[in-house]
Amino acid sequence: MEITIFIILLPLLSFVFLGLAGKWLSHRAAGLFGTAVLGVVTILSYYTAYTYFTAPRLADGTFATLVPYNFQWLPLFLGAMKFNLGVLLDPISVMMLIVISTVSLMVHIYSFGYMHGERGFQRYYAFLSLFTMSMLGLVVATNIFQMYLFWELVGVSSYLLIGFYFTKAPAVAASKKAFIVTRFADLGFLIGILIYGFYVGTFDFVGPNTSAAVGGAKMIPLALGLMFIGGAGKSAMFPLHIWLPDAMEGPTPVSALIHAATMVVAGVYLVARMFPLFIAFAPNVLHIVAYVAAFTAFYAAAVAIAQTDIKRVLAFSTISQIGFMLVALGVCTSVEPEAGGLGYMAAMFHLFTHAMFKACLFLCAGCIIEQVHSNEMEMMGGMRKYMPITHIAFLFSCLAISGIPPFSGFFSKDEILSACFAFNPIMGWIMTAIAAMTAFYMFRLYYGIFWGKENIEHHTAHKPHEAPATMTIPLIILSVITFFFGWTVSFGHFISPNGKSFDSHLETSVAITSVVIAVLSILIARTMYRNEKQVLADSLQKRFKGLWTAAHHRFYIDEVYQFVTHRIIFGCVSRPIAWFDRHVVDGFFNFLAWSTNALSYQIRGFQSGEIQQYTYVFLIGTLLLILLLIL
Amino acid sequence: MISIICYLIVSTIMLCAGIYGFFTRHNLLAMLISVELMLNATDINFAVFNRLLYPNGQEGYFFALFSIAISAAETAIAIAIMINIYRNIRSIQVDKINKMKW
Amino acid sequence: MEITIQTVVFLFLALFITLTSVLTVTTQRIVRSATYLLFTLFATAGIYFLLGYTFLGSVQMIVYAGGIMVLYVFSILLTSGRSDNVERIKNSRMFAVLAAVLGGAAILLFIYSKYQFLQVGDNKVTEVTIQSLGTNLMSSNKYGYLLPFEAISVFLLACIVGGIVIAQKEEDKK
Amino acid sequence: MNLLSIFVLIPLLMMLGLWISRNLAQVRTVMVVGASALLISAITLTVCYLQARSAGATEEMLFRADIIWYAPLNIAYSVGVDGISVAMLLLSGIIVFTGTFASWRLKPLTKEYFLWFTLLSAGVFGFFISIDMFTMYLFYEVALIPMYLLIGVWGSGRKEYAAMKLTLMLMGASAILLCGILGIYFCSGATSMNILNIAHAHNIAVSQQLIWFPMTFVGFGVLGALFPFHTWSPDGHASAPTAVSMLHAGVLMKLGGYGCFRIAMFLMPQAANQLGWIFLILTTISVVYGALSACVQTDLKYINAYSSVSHCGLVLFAILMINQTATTGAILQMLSHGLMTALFFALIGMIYGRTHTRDTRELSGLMRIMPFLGVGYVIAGLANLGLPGFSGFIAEMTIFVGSFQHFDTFHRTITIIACTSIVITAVYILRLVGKILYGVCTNEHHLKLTDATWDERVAVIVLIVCVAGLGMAPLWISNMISNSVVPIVSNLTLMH
Repeated sequence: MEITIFIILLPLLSFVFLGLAGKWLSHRAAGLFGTAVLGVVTILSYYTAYTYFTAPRLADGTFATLVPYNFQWLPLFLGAMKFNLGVLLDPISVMMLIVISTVSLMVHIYSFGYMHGERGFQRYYAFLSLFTMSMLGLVVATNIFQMYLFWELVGVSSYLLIGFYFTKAPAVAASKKAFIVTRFADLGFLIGILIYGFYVGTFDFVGPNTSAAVGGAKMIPLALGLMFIGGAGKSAMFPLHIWLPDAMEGPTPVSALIHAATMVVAGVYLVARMFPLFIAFAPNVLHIVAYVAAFTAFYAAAVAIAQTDIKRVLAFSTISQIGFMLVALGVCTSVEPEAGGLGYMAAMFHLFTHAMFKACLFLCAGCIIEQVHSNEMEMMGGMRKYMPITHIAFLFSCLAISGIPPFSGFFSKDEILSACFAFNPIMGWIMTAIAAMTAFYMFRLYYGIFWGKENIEHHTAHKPHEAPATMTIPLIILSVITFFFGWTVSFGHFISPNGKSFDSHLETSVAITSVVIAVLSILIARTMYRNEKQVLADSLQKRFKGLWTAAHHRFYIDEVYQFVTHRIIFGCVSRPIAWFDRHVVDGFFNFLAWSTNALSYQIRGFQSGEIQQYTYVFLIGTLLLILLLIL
Repeated sequence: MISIICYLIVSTIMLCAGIYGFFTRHNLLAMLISVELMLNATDINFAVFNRLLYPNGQEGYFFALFSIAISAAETAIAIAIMINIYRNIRSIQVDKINKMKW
Repeated sequence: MEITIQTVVFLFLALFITLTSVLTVTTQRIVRSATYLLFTLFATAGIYFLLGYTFLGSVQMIVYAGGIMVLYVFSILLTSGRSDNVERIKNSRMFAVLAAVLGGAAILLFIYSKYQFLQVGDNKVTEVTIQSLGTNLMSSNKYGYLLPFEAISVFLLACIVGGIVIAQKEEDKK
Repeated sequence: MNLLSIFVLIPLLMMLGLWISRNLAQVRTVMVVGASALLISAITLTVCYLQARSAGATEEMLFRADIIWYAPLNIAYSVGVDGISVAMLLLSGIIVFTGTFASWRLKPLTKEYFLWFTLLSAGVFGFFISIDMFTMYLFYEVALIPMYLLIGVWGSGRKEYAAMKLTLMLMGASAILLCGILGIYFCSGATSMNILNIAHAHNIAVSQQLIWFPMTFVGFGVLGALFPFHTWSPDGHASAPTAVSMLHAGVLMKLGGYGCFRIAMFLMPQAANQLGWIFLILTTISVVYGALSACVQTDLKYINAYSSVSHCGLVLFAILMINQTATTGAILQMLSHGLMTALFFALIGMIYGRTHTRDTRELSGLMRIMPFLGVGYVIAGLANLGLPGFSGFIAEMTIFVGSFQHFDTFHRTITIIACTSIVITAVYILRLVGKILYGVCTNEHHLKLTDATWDERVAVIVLIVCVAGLGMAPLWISNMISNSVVPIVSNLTLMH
């Protein structure tokens, strides 16, 4: 397994090479280099996964946790507390390797066509490599600090990629927002790490039964809660979600890579990584995670319904789906998959399937946007005629996300719903309702783009056509995975909360309910949006105008943030402090200088430079002295 | 015989007049004149002390002589400086010579 | 105290010195000031003569009255600006100075009155011969003044050079 | 010939060379040769030091030399280095080297400028090698005075005011410092000015320590931009010419932290333990306050100056935590901040040299016009906000982890408060980068500007390599520093 180090080193190498030498490389060479390196990484990941999962299990039925590399990077001189870098392989990290490398490879290939001829092509590939590297480093982290390190790198690479079109003001603003919001959340993560390190005495992931963990049991819930804030930032949980919809300003493949499939699941991965501690010491925190996630899922779904920008719809759908995963993790009550621990596996499963179909959706969106040169749904409509492959791929992914069998999303979502019902029927029903909303807005999107009212005028001016092969091949591959993965792979065999293999099975009642509701939603969406004239939709939009406007403006959360940052932080804190500094602190020293000066000015009369005055004083002095002597 | 006190009173008056002039005048030349008065007063004292107290010695005599020589030299230099100043600022009033101050 | 011619002359000289020296410093015009100074210097020479120091008196007249006064007069002519002639003295300043001066005079007079002067010389005017003067000035024995004499010579030379350098017209800077 | 005296000798030789050089080419040659020699000596010293340590040298200070130069007061030219000084010398070597290139095209009076610049560096190097308090103080003053002329003559903006303010405040501080040093000298029995001797004798009464510790700490702290004595920093840095800002923020401000640690804390451990909390509060204010102030500044150099206040505050903050990890972090932060801020000031100077404005409201879209400088600026910014892979990250993390190990809740609470600065830093850095580099250039005069020249590239690349190198492979330097921190910190903790 020593070879796994190259999974991280190769993209780093690619980043450094493309970053430094990119200027002298042609677009084609840079693209091919980046893609080739990532191809190797993907092969290595698959190889790693293959060898890892085919290796014999340990005696207790779990897969061995391998640490092929772990070296001290930054000494902290605190005994067991070290800042190590290394590679840790366990089922979830191996699974993440596959997800990340697959999606990233698809994006690399796709970008070759999508970014064709763009200025800064080499830079783009360099950043993609950096991003892939940081994400891979994050998942194989051997300790929480390494995770934080790569976590920050993920943040910065997203900053760089979102701000790729740095001459466009919205892109700059979006990149800034993404970085600052996640950075703010990372503060929670960092404090969580500090507390964790202090009370547990190490930064390693410790098992719940170790003495270190038990020693710090009192503070672990706090630490985990703070860490979850960091996770919530990256995973765009309410109210830290605001950066994600704006992040769509980056190139579309980047959205697919970062904001759909991989980066946003970092929070999910974090919770999954700390899952044993959550269950053992902080089940309440875990449930809070679930409530937050459920609310976010609902909120995002509601907003998604009212968006007209297709990438925004997808962005909110991502937030919603991440909410699903975190709900699944949050409703767990035990590490036994049969007794309340199903959610863990469900979350990972959904993470996997969601990565595939959401990447596919974004890449499709990219194809469409490139053809119509707009993100707005009203510029589209009737696209099925022009872009058949994209159409099918998009449809597959929509069906998957809506939870229609036999697409992969059905299986993972079903597991999540089962887990929710097992936890609490109310939670189950809520999530089912959100799933229905998902189906509705996805098909609203689907019909809006591919059917509905065609923007003939625009399409005759710029006749759309199918994207080139470099762009469609990734779509096909991802669709195929989406179609087959759910019923060919038994996910529970590989990933389960306690590490042992178990057979997941469909809960018939839940499955049927959810499918029926999803189909109903799709039908509603079909009647509303399929035709040229969308009477029902328009009238509904009119009737609930206030609600619609609020949802369209994302319930004004951004404005609240704007207010808080600009008015309160800058206006009421920073500016007064700057004023205070200039006028009070500095003023004090200036006052000192001034008063010294003024005093000198006053007493400089003694040093008038008038010889007569001096002699006069001298004379008086002499006279006084003489008087003193003679008296 | 004229008492030494009488001479001393005369020189004292001269000295005080010199001091008074030195303090009150603004004209450099006038100040210099006052200085001459003071010097003269001391010269008288030298001569008088020599003559009336130590008639056998000649120290006072010589010092008066030297003093005259020195005051001549001093005057020459001072006047040279004043002329120079006058050339530069067209005035020899002390309160106007403040270019180099502060 | 019998009134000899000596006494009369002294009184006259004393009054004259008092008058002229006070006038020297109180008159407003610089030329008058210089003139009164000249009188004072003459009177001082008179005192020297009275004391029998004729050589000193003549030096005083030649160097002071003859040499220095000419310098003064010329420099007055050279430097008299329009506003320079008349000076106004602030009253407060004048009183302060007056107080100091009178105080000083009082102290001096007080000291004179206290001190027991051992006046040994008689009133006979004994001539100090030029020869003895010259010998003493040039000798280096106990009462010789060769060193001060040479020092004064060098000093005077330095003053001459310095005076020239200072008063020299600045060359036009190119 | 002692290895360390080279560091003072080279600048002096450089000054001699500058003095006799006749034209610009000669001046530049002297500077490049001298600065390279300094850098090479610093690297050689580091290697020698590490070798000597690995060969088992256990003294606190290596390469010792003592020459008494004023026996009645026991003043000696005593030199010696431990890991901390070696790190600082390396930093100074790098900054002087890059500073030379950053002021390559400075006009007018280039020769005089470099003369003062070299004198300044002589002072800095001398400070870091001395272990005699008086010699240290002497070099400190030598480093301080050229600042006045460098800013006053070659500066920009309100340069006279800034130069005056900076010099006066620092001189004021050094007066207090002198009192402190004399206090230490006399209270320790007036037998030696040597830091090690005083520390080993350890005979300053606690009541005396309580008087002299604040004086010494404040005296050095002013140079380390301790709140509320930091106000010289924004004005001074803003007005100083590029290389002077670099050297000042990069190295001279480190003198403060170094001195606080080496003299104030080392020699007066009880007072440091007793009074530490007061200064901890002040430094915490520095950290957060500096960062918040930087958010609303509009002058590039002011932003960076306030950011320096924040980062240097972190140095003092960590020193006061009195444990090995935090203190190592503090030294790392000094190194890291020195390099980063030098990079920042170099870039700002280069941008200012082209656009003739530092007002962020007038700059935009520079990335397209000067890509090299733009990328350098982004890297500097990212390093400044503590991105992994750059030196800021390791320093800050070591500090935070170390500080959080304190068993006192007060210390842990303020650590958390100090942590917030990293978010605020991100805010102002990103705002700045977004404002001046990204977007479209709106000023048509700026469109014609050129990218960096070769000499500027040298300076920027060397600094970036150092920042990244330190950030990627911190192990060796961290160990070197940490081993030298141990005796001092153990001295401090024993006295608790």
